[in-house]
Amino acid sequence: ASEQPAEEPPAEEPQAEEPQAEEPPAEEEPKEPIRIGFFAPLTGPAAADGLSTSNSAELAVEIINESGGIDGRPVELVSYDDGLDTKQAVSIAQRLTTRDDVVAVVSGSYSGPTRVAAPIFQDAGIPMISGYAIHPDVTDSGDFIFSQSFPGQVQGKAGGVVAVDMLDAKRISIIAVDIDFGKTLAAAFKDYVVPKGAEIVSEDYFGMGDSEFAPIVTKLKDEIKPDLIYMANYYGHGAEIVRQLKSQGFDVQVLGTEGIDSYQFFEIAGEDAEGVMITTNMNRDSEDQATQEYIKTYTEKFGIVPDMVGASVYDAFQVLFKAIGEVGTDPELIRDTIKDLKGFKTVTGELIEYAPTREAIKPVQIQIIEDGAYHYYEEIDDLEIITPEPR
Amino acid sequence: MYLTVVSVNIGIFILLALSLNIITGYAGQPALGHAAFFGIGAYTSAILTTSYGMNFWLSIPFAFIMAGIMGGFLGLISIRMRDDFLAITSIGINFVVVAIFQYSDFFGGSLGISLKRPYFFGMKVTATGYLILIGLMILGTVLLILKMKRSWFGLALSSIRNDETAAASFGIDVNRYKVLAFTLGTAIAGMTGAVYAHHMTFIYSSDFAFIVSISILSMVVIGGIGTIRGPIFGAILLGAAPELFRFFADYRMIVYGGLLVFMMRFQSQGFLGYDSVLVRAFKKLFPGGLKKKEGEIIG
Amino acid sequence: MLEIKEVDISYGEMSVIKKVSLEVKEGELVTVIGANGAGKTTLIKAIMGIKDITSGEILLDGVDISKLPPWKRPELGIGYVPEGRRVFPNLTVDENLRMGAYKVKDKVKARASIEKVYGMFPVLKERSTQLANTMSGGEQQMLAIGRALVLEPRILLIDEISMGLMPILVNTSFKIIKELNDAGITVLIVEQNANKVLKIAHRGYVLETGTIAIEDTAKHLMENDTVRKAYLGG
Amino acid sequence: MLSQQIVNGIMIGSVYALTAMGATLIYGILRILDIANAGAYAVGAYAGWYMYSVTENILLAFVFAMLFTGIIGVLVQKFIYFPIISKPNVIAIVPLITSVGLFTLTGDMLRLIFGPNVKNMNMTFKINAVEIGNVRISAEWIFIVLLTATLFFVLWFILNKTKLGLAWRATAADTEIAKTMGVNVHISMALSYVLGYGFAAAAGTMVGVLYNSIYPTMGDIPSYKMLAIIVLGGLGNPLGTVVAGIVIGLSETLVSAYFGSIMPRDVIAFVVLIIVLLVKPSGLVTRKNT
Amino acid sequence: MGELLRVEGLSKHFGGLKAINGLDLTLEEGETLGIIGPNGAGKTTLFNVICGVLKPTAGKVVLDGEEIQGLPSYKIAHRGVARTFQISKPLKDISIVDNVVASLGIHEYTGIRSLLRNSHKRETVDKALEILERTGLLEFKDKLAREVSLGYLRRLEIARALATNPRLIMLDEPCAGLSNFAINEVIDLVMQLKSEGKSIVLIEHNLPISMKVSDRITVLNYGQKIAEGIPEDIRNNPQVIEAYLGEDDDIA
Ligand SMILES: Nc1ncnc2c1ncn2[C@@H]1O[C@H](COP(=O)(O)OP(=O)(O)OP(=O)(O)O)[C@@H](O)[C@H]1O
Ligand SMILES: Nc1ncnc2c1ncn2[C@@H]1O[C@H](COP(=O)(O)OP(=O)(O)OP(=O)(O)O)[C@@H](O)[C@H]1O
Ligand SMILES: [Mg+2]
Ligand SMILES: [Mg+2]
Repeated sequence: ASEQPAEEPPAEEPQAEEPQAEEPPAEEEPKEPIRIGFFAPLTGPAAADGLSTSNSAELAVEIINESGGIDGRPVELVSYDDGLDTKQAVSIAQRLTTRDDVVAVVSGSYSGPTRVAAPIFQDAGIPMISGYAIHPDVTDSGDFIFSQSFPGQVQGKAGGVVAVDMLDAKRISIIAVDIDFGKTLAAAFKDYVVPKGAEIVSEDYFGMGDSEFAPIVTKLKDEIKPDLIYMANYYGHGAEIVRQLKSQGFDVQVLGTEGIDSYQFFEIAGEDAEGVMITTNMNRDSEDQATQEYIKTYTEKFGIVPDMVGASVYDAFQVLFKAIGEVGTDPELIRDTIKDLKGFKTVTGELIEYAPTREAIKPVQIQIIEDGAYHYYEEIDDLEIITPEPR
Repeated sequence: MYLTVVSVNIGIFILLALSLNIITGYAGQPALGHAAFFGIGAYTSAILTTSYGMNFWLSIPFAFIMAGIMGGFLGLISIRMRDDFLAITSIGINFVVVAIFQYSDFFGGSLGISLKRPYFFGMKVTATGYLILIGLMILGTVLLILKMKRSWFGLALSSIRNDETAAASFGIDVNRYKVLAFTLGTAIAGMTGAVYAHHMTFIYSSDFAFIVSISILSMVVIGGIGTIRGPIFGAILLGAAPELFRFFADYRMIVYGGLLVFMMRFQSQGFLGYDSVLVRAFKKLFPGGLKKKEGEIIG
Repeated sequence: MLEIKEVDISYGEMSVIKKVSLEVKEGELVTVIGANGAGKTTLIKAIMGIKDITSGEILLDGVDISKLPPWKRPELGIGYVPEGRRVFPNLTVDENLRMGAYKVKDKVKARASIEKVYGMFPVLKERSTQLANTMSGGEQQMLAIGRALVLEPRILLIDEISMGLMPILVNTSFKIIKELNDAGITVLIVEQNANKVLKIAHRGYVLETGTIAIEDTAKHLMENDTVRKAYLGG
Repeated sequence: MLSQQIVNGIMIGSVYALTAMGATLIYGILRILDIANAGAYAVGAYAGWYMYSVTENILLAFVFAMLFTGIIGVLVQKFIYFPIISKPNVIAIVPLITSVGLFTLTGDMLRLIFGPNVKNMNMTFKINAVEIGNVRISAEWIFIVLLTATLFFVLWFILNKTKLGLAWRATAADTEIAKTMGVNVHISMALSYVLGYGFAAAAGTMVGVLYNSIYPTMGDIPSYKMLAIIVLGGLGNPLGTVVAGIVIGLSETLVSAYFGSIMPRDVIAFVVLIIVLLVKPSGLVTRKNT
Repeated sequence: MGELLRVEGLSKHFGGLKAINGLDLTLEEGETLGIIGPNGAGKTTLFNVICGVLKPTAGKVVLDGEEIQGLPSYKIAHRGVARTFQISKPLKDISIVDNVVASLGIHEYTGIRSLLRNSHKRETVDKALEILERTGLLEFKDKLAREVSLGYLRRLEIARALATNPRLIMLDEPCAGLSNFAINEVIDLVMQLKSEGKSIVLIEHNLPISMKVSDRITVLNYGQKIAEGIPEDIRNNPQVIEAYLGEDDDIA
């Protein structure tokens, strides 16, 4: 779907057609566009997530332009593929800061590329919002760098709340992917549940490309016998784990994370996905109109259901639009505005504010899979839990 | 700035390609895990500067030595194994090294290591600074290889590449020279790694994965194995490819893969290899222009 | 039967065979002798189709075969003993021989031919499961000869039969060639051992730096002064 | 648990052996370490998926996948590999780089055509899992083991018992002389690619069914793991490949079951490889010679 | 003149095959020893064992009073033993002259230090050219080894052996594949080496050559010595005739 070449200017017609209330009639020259940078892994192993995020980016820009742009100025997306390669991310960041004249940037990429790009934006004084990168060092690069998702530590803790406080699990097994995402979540989860008296009876880590979980599942079933499995991994892994559980006939509650918040999880796991719970940021059953609208337009436009990474990136754009709309294109003002943003409605729930570490504070959604879809189970908005600890 | 950063990236690849060429081009040893040594250098320097507070500049020789020592071990293995066995074993070593980086907390584990920009006489080293540094390293490496080609060392490597039994029959300690070639090549990669780590300010195990080794090898072969100009050209071409091919947007990996296939199909000597179309044309245009200097070994 | 007409062959820009014409009649035993580097091997390779010719014709039974792919040639009954043995190194002796019989459709017949070769060179039979590259130089040469014979060719191209063979076997192999020829097989043989080969050949050509210098009957060649001096060691 | 884990290991091992069979064949014949075989594996999986989604017939899906990919194999060898390896003095790395290029190309082509997201077959075997004592073997797994055994046998038979196999080995040893013995190298190599890529396609489809997911980068891990397997097996030896696949499958399973996460799963294959090769530099199974 | 090389109870087995089987041999300094014997008698294997390419199954190789069996072949080369290969092993992708230069460097390969020393000094190249001249290769000096014909590769073997300036030269069928004219050149060359006092071991199936240059001839069969003596005696030895020469030289 992202056949669009990187720098193709956005469609200009909507502007002309839309009746523009506050603007003087259309005789005026089209205003200089506001350029916003974006990068994501459109090729390589993370291409599926890259596609989700770039779809969202496109959609966000399209919608804002349809509604007349910001302050009458159209928004132009300057989008790059980083191929999930840090070296490319560095060049892209340089390009965005020195050539493309962008006022702000959204990262739709993983931690590695986002982390190496961050200091470059910081040095150039251009705000960057990372959609869903989990690495704690990303926002450490400086005050221009924000993260739109709650940090891994918060989500891990929230998982702990679900496991021990809601589901009353006593013997818990952890299966996590061995990258920053899985490791951070597993650690935070452990930190929360162990003091509460639950026992971590096993921990298994595996590589990104792994798809074979029979040995682990056999071990859990025959020997460990946990009463809950916490999975900090992605949809491919998660789906295979639940399929294995089913095929070996092991009936146990599974708690996942935003990593399996993707329609692809059902595609693979099918009926075996039923009953799995996840912590994530988007509430599919939300009554919020913007959320439902986003889900609907996204699905219509791209023929697939949006997922968590896409939603996060969409929100990052909303935050930027809001800030630019308020203070214009001065990067420092944008930064200050974002920093002070409070109670902002996004498609992933209310953004309460940014923590001093510039990571978003927002409620954690607990969703459960029923009838082949994610549904509302609970929401954690206890500030104690959802506020990242200072580092 | 953008160009500078792209040039630094390319420069890093040039060093990697030149150093791999010592092992694969001159000594004829198929080494498919060069990125591991690049990584060993990068991690050595990163650990020294972050955990032990060492000065960046001082960490470079350490990275050089550390990677060289580890490369020497691979050299020792190469004595026992030939050809494809060695090739795949070196891939294996690449995986093992990356796994160690990823699995041990000492190396930052799955969070990688974040680094600070180094200083040069009180000034933060900028991209331009790195470019100059890399440029000097390339210059040094090229001079070293030039020297090597005209030396007995180079002749020994060529002999080994051609026929080990014959080489031994006129007094070459094949094992020793293989280990030396591995040590030298990997040490240069290690030194490059030190610079890379600080230039990126963040390293993570997968930066040194097998796929990187393959890209380096492709650069050497596409440019023209066993020459100096070849790896340099290959590194420039393939190193710049991600940027050059941005134009192709979604098709760029296809263009990249296609380029590899096309080049190998029609110029398997490499673009600037000894018998490539370009070089032959050049020789025709300027007879004597590219004349082999006495003592330049590779044919 | 085999006729080479005005053939040119080159490596890159260096021409090594220049307008060479030669002929081998049905049932004849013809030899090409010449100094090292004269182009003998190149010529044989061209007849076998593994070296391209730049111009000229190679006729077998009056048909130009120079464009024919090499693997069609054994079908036409051409057997080949390559220079420097070129046995398949990591195939066993028996497998090498079976490769020689690749174009023999009839399995029983192929086996019989192989047994015949084993009869000629008993050491091959003893070593039938040894890998070819671990055989001694002379043993490999026997294998190379045997491999060409199992095809039961109509015409045999031989690039140095005696290389590395012990005297008794040099004699044997020339004897075999002679017998085959007597039995009607046409032979074109390149050989350094001019003394011996001229004794069994009908006619001979002397190749000098890519051109035919002399062409005559074997008998005349043996008496020819230049030939005697340069090739017969006397 | 041990017996179940051993069964798990053997099952996974057969998937590995199955995946590496095509590459083994190609290496055995052409001495090419054909990373692109993992591309054929992915292409085959997509071809199988496509056929299955159209016809709902798994047998047809397999046949189509093997044929389609086999034909691609022939084209690839005819227009790319063959011209390359017939040039004089090409170094062994050249075909390797070519195959890397091809692999990149196919992976991204699949992404462009089918998108980066997973596809699934949603195919359930109608047969129930077999339970022997407390060991449970699902129907898919039994099918995989049978498929691996069949392909192994076919390959073994061709290589050792037919003229074609002999010609393949001779061509690998000395192409030029093989030609003069009457081997039509075009045909024999085309056949090797039909089989080599066809096998890969069968493996890809089977794995697609097994894990119910097909995606453009599914060949990434097989691309190098199969290299480890064919080398461990002694290079180009089908029996070696089966043994090596099972050794690796078992090692991975047992390490993961009894030692937990001491190292990434993919590395286990290489650790086993390095240890075995240091002890026995010619691989697990070597051809007997006197 | 003392004893240069002694082989004592030497055996080399390949599985069940006894390629060399309890062989004793001696070579005096300055002597030329011819070795003949049927195909597969173990001649090349003997060379390979002496030169360290193969490790013996049993027995000793004594050079200059020191046991050298089992030493790696480069060390044996350093002790002044040079050999040619029956099946040529040229350095294919470098030029003929560089093939010889490489061999001239026998004492220069000292590890990393050799990186600093130029391999193509005037003297070295001149020396190489001189050797090429002696072996009739001069006109091919700039060709790559893979581009010259088989006969010249055979000569290159000799040239390379000479370049190491050995005390003991072991030639494995140096004349195989050579034209008559070239054979005479090789004979002259060997005679010259003899007169320079070099010790030579020569494997050669072409008996007249062997007889002409050898001081003594040893006959091997099945890895054992079956006869030894001056050339005339060997030629008339019935065992040699039966196993090796054949009754009748006339085939026409
Ligand atoms: N691959 C090659 N590339 C370039 N030149 C070659 C090649 N092979 C042979 N030549 C040249 O072609 C000429 C003829 O070689 P050829 O091998 O046909 O000679 P020959 O008569 O068989 O010699 P010999 O008796 O030594 O085997 C030689 O001068 C040789 O240098
Ligand atoms: N690696 C090996 N494995 C098994 N057998 C071997 C090996 N090397 C040599 N042989 C056998 O040992 C015997 C002696 O071989 P060698 O090469 O020494 O013979 P040779 O006397 O040089 O014969 P030729 O005159 O034919 O060169 C031969 O029968 C050969 O087949
Ligand atoms: Mg010849
Ligand atoms: Mg011999």
